[in-house]
Amino acid sequence: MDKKSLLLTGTVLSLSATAAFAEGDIIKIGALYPTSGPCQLIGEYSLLGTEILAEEINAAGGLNGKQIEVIHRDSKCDPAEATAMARDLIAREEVDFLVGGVSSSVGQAISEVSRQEETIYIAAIPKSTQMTSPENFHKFVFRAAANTNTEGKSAAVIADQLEMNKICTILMDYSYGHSLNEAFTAHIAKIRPEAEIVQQEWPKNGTTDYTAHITNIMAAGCDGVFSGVWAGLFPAFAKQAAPFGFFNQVKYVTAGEVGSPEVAEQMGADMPEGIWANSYEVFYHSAADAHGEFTAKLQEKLGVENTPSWPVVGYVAAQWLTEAIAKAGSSETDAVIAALEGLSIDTPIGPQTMRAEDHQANRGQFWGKMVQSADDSYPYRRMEPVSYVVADELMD
Amino acid sequence: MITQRNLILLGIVGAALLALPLIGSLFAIYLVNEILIFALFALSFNLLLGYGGLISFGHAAYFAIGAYACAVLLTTFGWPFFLAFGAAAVISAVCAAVIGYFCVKLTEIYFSMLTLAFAQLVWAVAFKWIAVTGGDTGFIGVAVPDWLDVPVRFYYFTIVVVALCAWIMWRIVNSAYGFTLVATRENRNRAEFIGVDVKRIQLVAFILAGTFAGVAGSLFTLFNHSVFVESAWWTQSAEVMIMSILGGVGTFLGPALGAATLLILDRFITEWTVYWPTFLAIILLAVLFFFPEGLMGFASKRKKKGE
Amino acid sequence: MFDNPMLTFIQLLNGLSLGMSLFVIAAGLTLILGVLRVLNFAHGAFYMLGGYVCFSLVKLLSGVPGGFWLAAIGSAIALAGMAYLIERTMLRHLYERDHLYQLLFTFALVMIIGDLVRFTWGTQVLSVSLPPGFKGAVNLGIAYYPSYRLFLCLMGVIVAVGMWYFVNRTRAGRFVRAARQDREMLESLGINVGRIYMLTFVGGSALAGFGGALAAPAVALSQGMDAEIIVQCFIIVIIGGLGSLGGAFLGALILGLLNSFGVMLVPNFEIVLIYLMMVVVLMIRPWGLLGKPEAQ
Amino acid sequence: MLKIENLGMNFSGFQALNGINLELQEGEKHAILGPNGAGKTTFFNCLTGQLYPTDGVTHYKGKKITGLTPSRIVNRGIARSFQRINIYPKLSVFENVQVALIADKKMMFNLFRPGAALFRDETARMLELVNLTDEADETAGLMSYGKQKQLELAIALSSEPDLLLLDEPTAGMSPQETMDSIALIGEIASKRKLTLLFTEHDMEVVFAIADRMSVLHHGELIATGSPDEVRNNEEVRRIYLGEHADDAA
Amino acid sequence: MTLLDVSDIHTAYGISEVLFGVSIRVEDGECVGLLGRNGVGKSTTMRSINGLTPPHKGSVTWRGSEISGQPTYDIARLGIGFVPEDRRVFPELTVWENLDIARRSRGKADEWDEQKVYALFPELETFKERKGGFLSGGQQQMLTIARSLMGNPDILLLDEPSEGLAPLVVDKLRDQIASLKAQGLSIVLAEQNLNFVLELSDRVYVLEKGEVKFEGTPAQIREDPELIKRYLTV
Repeated sequence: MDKKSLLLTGTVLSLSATAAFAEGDIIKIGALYPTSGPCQLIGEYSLLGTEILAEEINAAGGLNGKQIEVIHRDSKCDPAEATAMARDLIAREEVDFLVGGVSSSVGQAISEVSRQEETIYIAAIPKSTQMTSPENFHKFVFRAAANTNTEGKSAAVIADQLEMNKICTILMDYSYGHSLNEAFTAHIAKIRPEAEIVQQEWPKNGTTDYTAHITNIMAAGCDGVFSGVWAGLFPAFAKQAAPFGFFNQVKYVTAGEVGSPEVAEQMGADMPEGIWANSYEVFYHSAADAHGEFTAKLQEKLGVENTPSWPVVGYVAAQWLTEAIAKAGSSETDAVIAALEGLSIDTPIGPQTMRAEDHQANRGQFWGKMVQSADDSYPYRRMEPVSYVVADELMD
Repeated sequence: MITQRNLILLGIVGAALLALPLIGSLFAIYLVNEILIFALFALSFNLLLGYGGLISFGHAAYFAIGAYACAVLLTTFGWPFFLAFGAAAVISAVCAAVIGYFCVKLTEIYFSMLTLAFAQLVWAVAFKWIAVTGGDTGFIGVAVPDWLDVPVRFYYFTIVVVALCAWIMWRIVNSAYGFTLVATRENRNRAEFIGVDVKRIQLVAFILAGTFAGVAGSLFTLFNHSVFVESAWWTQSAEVMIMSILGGVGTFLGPALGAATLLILDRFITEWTVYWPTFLAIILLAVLFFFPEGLMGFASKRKKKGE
Repeated sequence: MFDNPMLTFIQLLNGLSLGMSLFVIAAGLTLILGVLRVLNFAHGAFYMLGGYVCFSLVKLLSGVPGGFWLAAIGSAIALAGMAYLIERTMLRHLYERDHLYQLLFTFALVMIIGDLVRFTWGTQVLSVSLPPGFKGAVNLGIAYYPSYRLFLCLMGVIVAVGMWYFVNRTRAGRFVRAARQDREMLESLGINVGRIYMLTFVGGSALAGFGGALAAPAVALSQGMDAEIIVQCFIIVIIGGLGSLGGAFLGALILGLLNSFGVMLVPNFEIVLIYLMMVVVLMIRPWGLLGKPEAQ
Repeated sequence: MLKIENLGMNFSGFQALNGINLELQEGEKHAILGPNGAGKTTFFNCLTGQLYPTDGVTHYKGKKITGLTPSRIVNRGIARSFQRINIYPKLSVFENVQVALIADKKMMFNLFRPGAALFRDETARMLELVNLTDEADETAGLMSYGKQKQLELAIALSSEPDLLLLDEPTAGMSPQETMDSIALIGEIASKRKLTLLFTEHDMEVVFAIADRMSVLHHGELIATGSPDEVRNNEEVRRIYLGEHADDAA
Repeated sequence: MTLLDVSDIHTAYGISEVLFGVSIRVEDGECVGLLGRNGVGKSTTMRSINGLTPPHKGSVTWRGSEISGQPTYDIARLGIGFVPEDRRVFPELTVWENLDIARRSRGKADEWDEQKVYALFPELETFKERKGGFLSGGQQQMLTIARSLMGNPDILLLDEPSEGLAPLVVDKLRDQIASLKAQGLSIVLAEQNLNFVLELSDRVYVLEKGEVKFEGTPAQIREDPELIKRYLTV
């Protein structure tokens, strides 16, 4: 898994594409993923997914007879930087479309540029509902990611299944956490009226010490915890909580892709047994069909058995674009928007539809209980069983 | 000092800026526009650092205050454009006056640390006051008036505002006040003994710097149609300091050159390596060890040698 | 809120252990600041590097008894070595220069070390497991408390006492104190102050590395952990008093306790609280709680 | 004009000044004598607001000035020079004086009047007064010691004081420079009707300028009076003048 | 061989030149006085010798080998002790600690230690646990001299030791310096206090504006009131 060569491949790919085709024969997609800064890892893998898609299409003769070129800029996980880079892609590279974004603020920032520049933007990862809320929504922005609404409600569904009655929440004190909270509390009240939220903890941005929150939760006497301490933060949280006997005392349901295989692999024995977590993708889900093919390709590309979850996110985000362009038979912005609205596609993780009214894909997530795998080739915790929580019923 | 040669140079740069849209590159317009905004920010910072000898670690606060004030007045309250734009500068000035009142009581590192503390406080307020600022997702969709919402127009608007501000700052640093400010930097003690109230002189510098930073912040808001809380974080203050030192704090326009250099580097280095911080660091080290007076100082020295 | 004594007690321990682990790092920062007068923005980067080096050493030493402890010491040594190189090749040429240039230099270090970490260890969040024997909790009579956190408390106290002893009771410590007061005079007595500066920088950086290694099992290793810690360390050093070891100890305790009781009592304002405290301390006692005003 | 009552300064246990009482009449030229370390500079610093005395009050023209900041005290009409050169070393000689005039004329908060154009004539006249006309464009810090001292005097005079405090005005000067300097100070003082309070080592200078003098020893004023009175004071002879004057001169 | 030979040194602080070709020489066991007013370059001469402000031109040789340009601590280790003006004890260190950090053996037969230093300056022993900053001026002066002695120097550069001291204290100090000289220590004594210098020195240099204006014996100076008036005028 050599990241340098990974990035290099991307560059070479775009270079060769540029060389071989004249300007008019190329569809340019601007990719904005952080390849430095705090969310670099997610960005790198997502970019890889986008590039795999472009490679596939180009190898198969292109799209509407044109080659695809993916031009990447580092958004650095910083909204002002993302704004500048999005503009840079549009003004200098003359890209026709934008994909990418990780954090909600970066998503918002790119969405704002796409509105000004009238360029389609597919948000790959940003989840906060604010981006597609009525006051911010515009016709050029589409979201491939599951939003906090779906994610929070899915968690409520799991909490209901686990019969959690006295619930504590621990959610990060910024928009992602607040949006999750709204969705979760509303939905749990609806589906499980007897449940009660007894304590809410809001760790602040940038904190690395959660013990004060852990202590508060344990003193509150809840039987279940809903958490938004996402994958990048979870290892620290888990290591601090485990010695308190935290995970033995409460049932723990967490959003934020804590269930993704790379997190489990990296944490090894530090991944608590029996928590419920989600992920966009788990390679062990199935070996059949498109999913199996994609996993195999990724295994080959990265030279690892256990493939990460993020490439598929970048792949699918770009897939919306390419399929819409194919359907529209054109890369004209209005035509592609029309094609995207209501579009259904088959992704490596199953069929999905882009809702016309709010440009939100009905993206669900994999949820499961993290347990020690019996499989010797994968000596980490994994979801057993894996269930795909479909989004349709949970979407507003 | 204005020499004829500098005037000619300035004229050429000015003409080039005005003529830039003729080449028809939207990219160039965006890039130069952003450079102009940060040049103004860096120039305002240099009022403190270069002329007043005051090392502020929290100059981003006033940039952010101006940015938020402009966004909120324009969008949430729907004020007329020029009123909102002007009021944003006034609000930055008032905040700088209040914060500066406490900061100038301290000297040297304590001054720096108090400016940092206040700036972080501003950040924390912006982060938590979601109803007004939008918190971490930022203030999105600023109501930029239609007549201004065209890249080329906004570009010219920026040129006018930045040129005007720069001209005012130039007048200020060469004014009686500017002379006195330099005197307090050179020898605070002596300045007191010619009857100068050093703290008040420094407070005025703080307010002026804060005001122009606020104008830069407002422009940035209009440019992006959005404000982000990162603008108030201490790294933004560090960045403007790096710009100034890179360009040279000993000259009036040095920091502007530093801003241009940093932004151009940012756009082009990030394209071919993910290790851009190292390249930036190497450039900083080169300035540090080989051209301590910054790029501008380096350039003017070369010129002198050549003559 | 104090109606639950056990909760209060555990929050107290939380605050203490957080404060003590911060102290180990801040102590190095304040030592360097006091002697070299260099505000080292890269101290947080050294801390981060210490954590990552510890991660690699733990992997390398897996199976060796006491592997983690060797790794922690190894991190301190590695950071000391790096600090030595930095000081000898670059930093020492900057002592006579304006503070601004020293600041710029440490900014540059922050960037380079960040890239070094990224290049060497990649970008995934890395995790060092709690060392054997410290995975559980200890029964304190009224409550169980994680043993590693207790160990951090102890370690903070050991470092504090050790440094106090070194600075106040050893000849080398006397040199350090003298160098802080009058560099020229010490030179004139035949003491190579440049070497004392170097050793102080090396020692302070080793503490940062050690602090990073100790923190590794308690937090996760990630890019950006340097920026978080450096702001906290600055706050500690400022409220305690620049260059004051006792001040750093007090400052670290205050920050730790403010964190845990802030979360408990005023959860909504906790983020504002530490900056507010920094402002208040600087306005009332700019030289810090235990610092001394600089002579005129 | 200046009335000092029971002035005392204690530096954490060290009594630098103790119970100093002194009155200056308008136009008086008063010398403060005393060996190095007797507290002369501390005395000046207490008068000009740089130090806040731990005891006592000072009235200037009937108004209390103790506790005011240096800049306020200067504005009341008290200027001083320093023993160690205290100028703006990187500015030109001309600018050094110009800034002082800007401050004196209360133009320091004027943001738009170009500083370089202000008070050019006054500055030139001031430089002429201290014989620095030829050096106007030199960088102040690069001039000789004596010239820097002259500049120091020009800066102090620029605030148009009524009372001028000079801390060792001729220290380090050559005899010729010293004589010139004395002549200059005397001339300026009488032309501008200055009241003068100065410290000095050089007895010749003291006797050339002073109408009255005081001797400071270990932070206490042990004698005040006309030069002859002080010269003949037993205690003074013993501890100060005697030691040097008898043996050396 | 000449112990210390300063030859035609030029020294500047930054851009302002202070010494314009000063030459002085000290033989083994000699006490040499430097006289002159404030600011004529006495202190700078000393700082040039011990490397704190190295000369940019000229040479300083110690027992025949060039030392200018060497770091201060190396020069100090050669046996050149420096007692600066304003005393500069380490205020936060106790008397004992002040002495301890200066302790350096130079392999001599009869070396200084704390006891010997206390014997010379009995007051210091009384206050050995007191912080340097809390001593009186005279005590601080003794401490700085004592501190230099702990390094077992061959020469002492004494800068204005009598400054600001009470006459009685000055007398005592004079005796103590005389006794050091009697023990064979070479001394360079910079002073404004004429008598103090003339009584102790074997030879005297008079400095004026960064140049040596006169070199001779104390007797020559005493007999030349014109010289005194011109350069010293106390």
